[in-house]
Amino acid sequence: MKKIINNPADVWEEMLRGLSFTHSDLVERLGETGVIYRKYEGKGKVGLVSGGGSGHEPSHAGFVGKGMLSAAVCGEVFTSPTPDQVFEAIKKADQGAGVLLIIKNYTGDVMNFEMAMEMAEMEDIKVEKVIVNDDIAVEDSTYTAGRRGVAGTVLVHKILGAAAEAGFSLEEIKALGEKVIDNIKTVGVAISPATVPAVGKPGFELADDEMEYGIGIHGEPGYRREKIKSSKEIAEELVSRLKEELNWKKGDRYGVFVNGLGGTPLMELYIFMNDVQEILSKEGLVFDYKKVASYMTSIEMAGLSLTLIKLEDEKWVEYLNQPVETAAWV
Amino acid sequence: MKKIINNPADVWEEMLRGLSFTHSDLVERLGETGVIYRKYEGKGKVGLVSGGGSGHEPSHAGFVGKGMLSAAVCGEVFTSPTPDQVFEAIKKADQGAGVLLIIKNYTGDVMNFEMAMEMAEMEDIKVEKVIVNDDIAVEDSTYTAGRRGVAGTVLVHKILGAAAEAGFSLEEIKALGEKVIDNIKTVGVAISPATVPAVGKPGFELADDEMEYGIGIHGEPGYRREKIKSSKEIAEELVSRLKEELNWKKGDRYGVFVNGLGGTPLMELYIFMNDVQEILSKEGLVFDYKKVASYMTSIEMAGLSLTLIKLEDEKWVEYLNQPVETAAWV
Amino acid sequence: MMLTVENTNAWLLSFADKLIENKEYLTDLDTAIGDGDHGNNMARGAKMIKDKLNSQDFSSVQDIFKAVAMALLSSVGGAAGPLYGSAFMGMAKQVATDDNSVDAVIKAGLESVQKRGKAVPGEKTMVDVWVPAVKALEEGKLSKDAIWEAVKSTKDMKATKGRASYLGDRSIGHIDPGATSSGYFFETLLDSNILD
Amino acid sequence: MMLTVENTNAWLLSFADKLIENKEYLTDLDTAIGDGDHGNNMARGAKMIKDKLNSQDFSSVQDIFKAVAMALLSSVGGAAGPLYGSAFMGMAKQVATDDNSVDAVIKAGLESVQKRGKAVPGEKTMVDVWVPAVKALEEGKLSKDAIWEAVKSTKDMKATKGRASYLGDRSIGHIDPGATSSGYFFETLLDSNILD
Ligand SMILES: Nc1ncnc2c1ncn2[C@@H]1O[C@H](COP(=O)(O)OP(=O)(O)O)[C@@H](O)[C@H]1O
Ligand SMILES: Nc1ncnc2c1ncn2[C@@H]1O[C@H](COP(=O)(O)OP(=O)(O)O)[C@@H](O)[C@H]1O
Ligand SMILES: [Mg+2]
Ligand SMILES: [Mg+2]
Ligand SMILES: [Mg+2]
Ligand SMILES: [Mg+2]
Repeated sequence: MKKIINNPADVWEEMLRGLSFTHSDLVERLGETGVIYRKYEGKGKVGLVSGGGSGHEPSHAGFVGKGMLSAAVCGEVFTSPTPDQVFEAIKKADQGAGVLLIIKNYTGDVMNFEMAMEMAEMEDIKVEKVIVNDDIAVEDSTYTAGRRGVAGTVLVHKILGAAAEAGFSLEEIKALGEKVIDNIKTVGVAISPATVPAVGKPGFELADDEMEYGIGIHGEPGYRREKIKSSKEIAEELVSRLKEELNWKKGDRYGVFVNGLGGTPLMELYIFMNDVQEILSKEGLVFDYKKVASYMTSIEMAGLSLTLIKLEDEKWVEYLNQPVETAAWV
Repeated sequence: MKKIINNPADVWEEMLRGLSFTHSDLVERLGETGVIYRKYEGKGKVGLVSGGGSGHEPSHAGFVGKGMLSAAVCGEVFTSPTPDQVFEAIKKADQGAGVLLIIKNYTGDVMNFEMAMEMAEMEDIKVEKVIVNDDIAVEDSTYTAGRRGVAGTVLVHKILGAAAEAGFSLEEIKALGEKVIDNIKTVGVAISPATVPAVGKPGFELADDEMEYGIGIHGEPGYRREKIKSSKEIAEELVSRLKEELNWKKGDRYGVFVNGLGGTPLMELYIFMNDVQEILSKEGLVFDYKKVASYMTSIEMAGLSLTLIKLEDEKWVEYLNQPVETAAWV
Repeated sequence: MMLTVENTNAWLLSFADKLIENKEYLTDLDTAIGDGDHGNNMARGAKMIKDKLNSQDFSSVQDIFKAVAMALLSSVGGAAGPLYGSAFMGMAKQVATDDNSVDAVIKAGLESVQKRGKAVPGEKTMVDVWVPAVKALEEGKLSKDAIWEAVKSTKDMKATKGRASYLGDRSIGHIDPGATSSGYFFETLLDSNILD
Repeated sequence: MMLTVENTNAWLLSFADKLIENKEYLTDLDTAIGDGDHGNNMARGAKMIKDKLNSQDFSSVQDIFKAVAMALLSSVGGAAGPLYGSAFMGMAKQVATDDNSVDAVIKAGLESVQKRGKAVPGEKTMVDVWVPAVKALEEGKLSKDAIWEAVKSTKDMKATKGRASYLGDRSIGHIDPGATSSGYFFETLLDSNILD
């Protein structure tokens, strides 16, 4: 394990300190917890709380601020945060109009956030949730924990963040969230693994010439491992998977988001975006929104994911483009 | 070499296509060149042109836009762009008030940009230059090509970009640039190398437990290679080097910028920032500006650099904080 | 078969020690079919259990269970945190009722686990240890062999709950980490002589 | 010792071929003490030279030199681009004067390289090949041995100009890439029989 860290056991604490020091103009850390909340929350608006294990930086704390999240709960690396901390975040986020939890679909996240909801309800805070499950690499069946929440989550933060800022009610935001989530699909590929500092060795292994399609952002297994392919071939594979899900037709309006997994340089992400754009242009899709960024990472994993959002409503484009004040969203 | 690319010879072209597709709301690519320019340049303001070899993304094209650069010239990977392309960028950037070139101090960059200046002068365009040489890893003597320009360059873009937007004259911006550059010092460390796609093998080699202090952003050698140290120890080394240069005293106002080299996740950058902040707080410095981002990368190199800027003028803080419309600056 | 402040305390302290001792083994199991954090998660929880139990005198078994539940809930995270947390919550409630025998209490823990996690036997989770263990308890024949056989039985199962379910058939052939940490729960219960 | 459209054309085409053939070697040399792009830079320039020379008929040596200068300036980049570009610019100017002997023309090229790059002999650059080569030309005794000896002489030098200067003493022991590509420049000049 080659990392610029101190004691692996201190990664979470030191990262939170560095993060809250760096972004002290925008956010604050709640005591010794993993809760990062907006310094200036809009009065009377619905609060948005998200979070999950750490190791996906800038998700989720990098998206806390005006126009996006009210608070993020940062668990230990790759470990869902605990209910008491989620509950603290809910209390911070609540401005009287209620709080929506944006949960990535992992057993642990769902259970911890749900327990926090129960705690909040006992204190008469209105709380609702949406569960993001954009990762089509996983079969959506009763034989799995369901599809995972991955990079598409950030688009949910962005769209719902703009809606919350615009004064939507809790019910409206939840309904919007569910509709948006239905229209977001993601699939990824990894060419090298990540190492959880406290574990000290990579979460999986890939030979020098291997890659894996459909990998999860905690290194969960994907759907196929093969010899590394060209960017164009990878783009064709991922697009064809997404097409099976989204069944687009010519002229459909889409947003495209190429997300880096942490160790992949922008150079590769742009090259991949170019291939995706060529393929999708041939399909006759119209691009109303485009994004290349490493927003939902897996520590230093090399690889990327491709997210498509079907822009059912042109308002969504407006929400995606709305300026925000956060540490990470550009 | 494990990368998500197609033919290595096409990296430059495909990256530029992906980049200009992705950011078509902000910038445009000039024909088949490596020139990326602002779609909406402010009339009558001084133009700012920077650039250099590619492989440092988001530098420099990611900083083109309102409040920062007028145009960036992207050379082949790690290769200065050619004078004719720099000249094209100058012509695009010129709005009648002249153009300032922000050049990183490398023999090739300086010569190519200077030849472009000569071309522009022949066409009666007012052009001036500043040369950024913030990398203190190199001895500043007649026995070297002088200190290299590295991550501090982005702060120069930001400050001068705000000044240009505020209507400064060419002479004023050049003078400000020189003053700012005098107050910016950077030093870096690498824990793993980058591979230029067309070369196919790493630019240098580091053992599994080795790191190198003072590495350049093209893999140029640093000043010391040793067994990998903790983040805290690395921070102590880099800060002590910077202190020799900056000779600060208690109460001095500083900006701190921790820059990732491409393959290093935010997790490590924040941990490192926490260590830097602890050391510098003990030194009694006041932090008026803080930034953690991978802005001046070296393809997928793992490592980071630490930039300190002595904030001689409180205006500079204002300029650093001024909102901009670019692909990469947050 | 009586839970007392003393024996409960001793039991849970040795459960915590077992978790800390076997941190790396649990990590390895979770690396194979999960995300590699179960060892650290449970060790963090175990440290918290020890801190709480060692720093305070408890006047009832219920208070111990409550304290342990809160310790786990507020420190473990992941899937295991809410599941073990819920188990101890359920046990805390049950132990305050008339039916406070060990088997009734543990059974209440299992019910809470299942209510929270919705898993049934055969899905390759901790439930595959709890269900046969509760049954053996009720029949008065809980043994180490029985416990570890239940743990090992998860090896041939295909996971359909939790993170390991993403592996589908590839989850077969690996022992479940949560089942293993539950093995320590029951093993230390046996060792604590509570059942004698 | 006369430059004609024909022999100049042939010379520079074979210079370009040599650069393309030795792309990897130049890359390796530049990886050792630079940033590894000299091979690709010069090969890109060489392709451009070939494209220009093959697609057009030139009526004067000056036009050839100008075309090659522009080809290199607009395609090579790095340090080598402006240096070789300036060299050919200087040569183009000189060849149109009365003193258009090969040695005077090449000497003008060297002067432009030094004006642009400010390097003097001993700094481990292409200048360390050009200076002795020009001298040998003037004395009528340029030979392959002399050229490659000059190239090799850069091995023991410490770089004080260009990217290799960052290495300080560690640059010693490696042949300079730009000196090597300049070696091809002079070698193909010899082979072209221009000097006969
Ligand atoms: N729905 C569930 N019901 C019961 N146990 C479960 C369930 N989901 C997961 N588990 C248990 O949790 C264990 C994983 O715990 P842990 O690694 O701490 O959480 P995570 O999977 O979030 O990383 C699994 O080995 C399994 O025994
Ligand atoms: N100031 C200079 N004068 C003459 N030649 C130089 C100078 N600086 C560099 N060179 C030559 O340029 C060569 C490197 O060229 P190249 O690799 O294409 O450029 P870069 O160093 O920008 O990557 C060196 O080997 C050296 O011979
Ligand atoms: Mg986990
Ligand atoms: Mg170069
Ligand atoms: Mg786990
Ligand atoms: Mg070079």
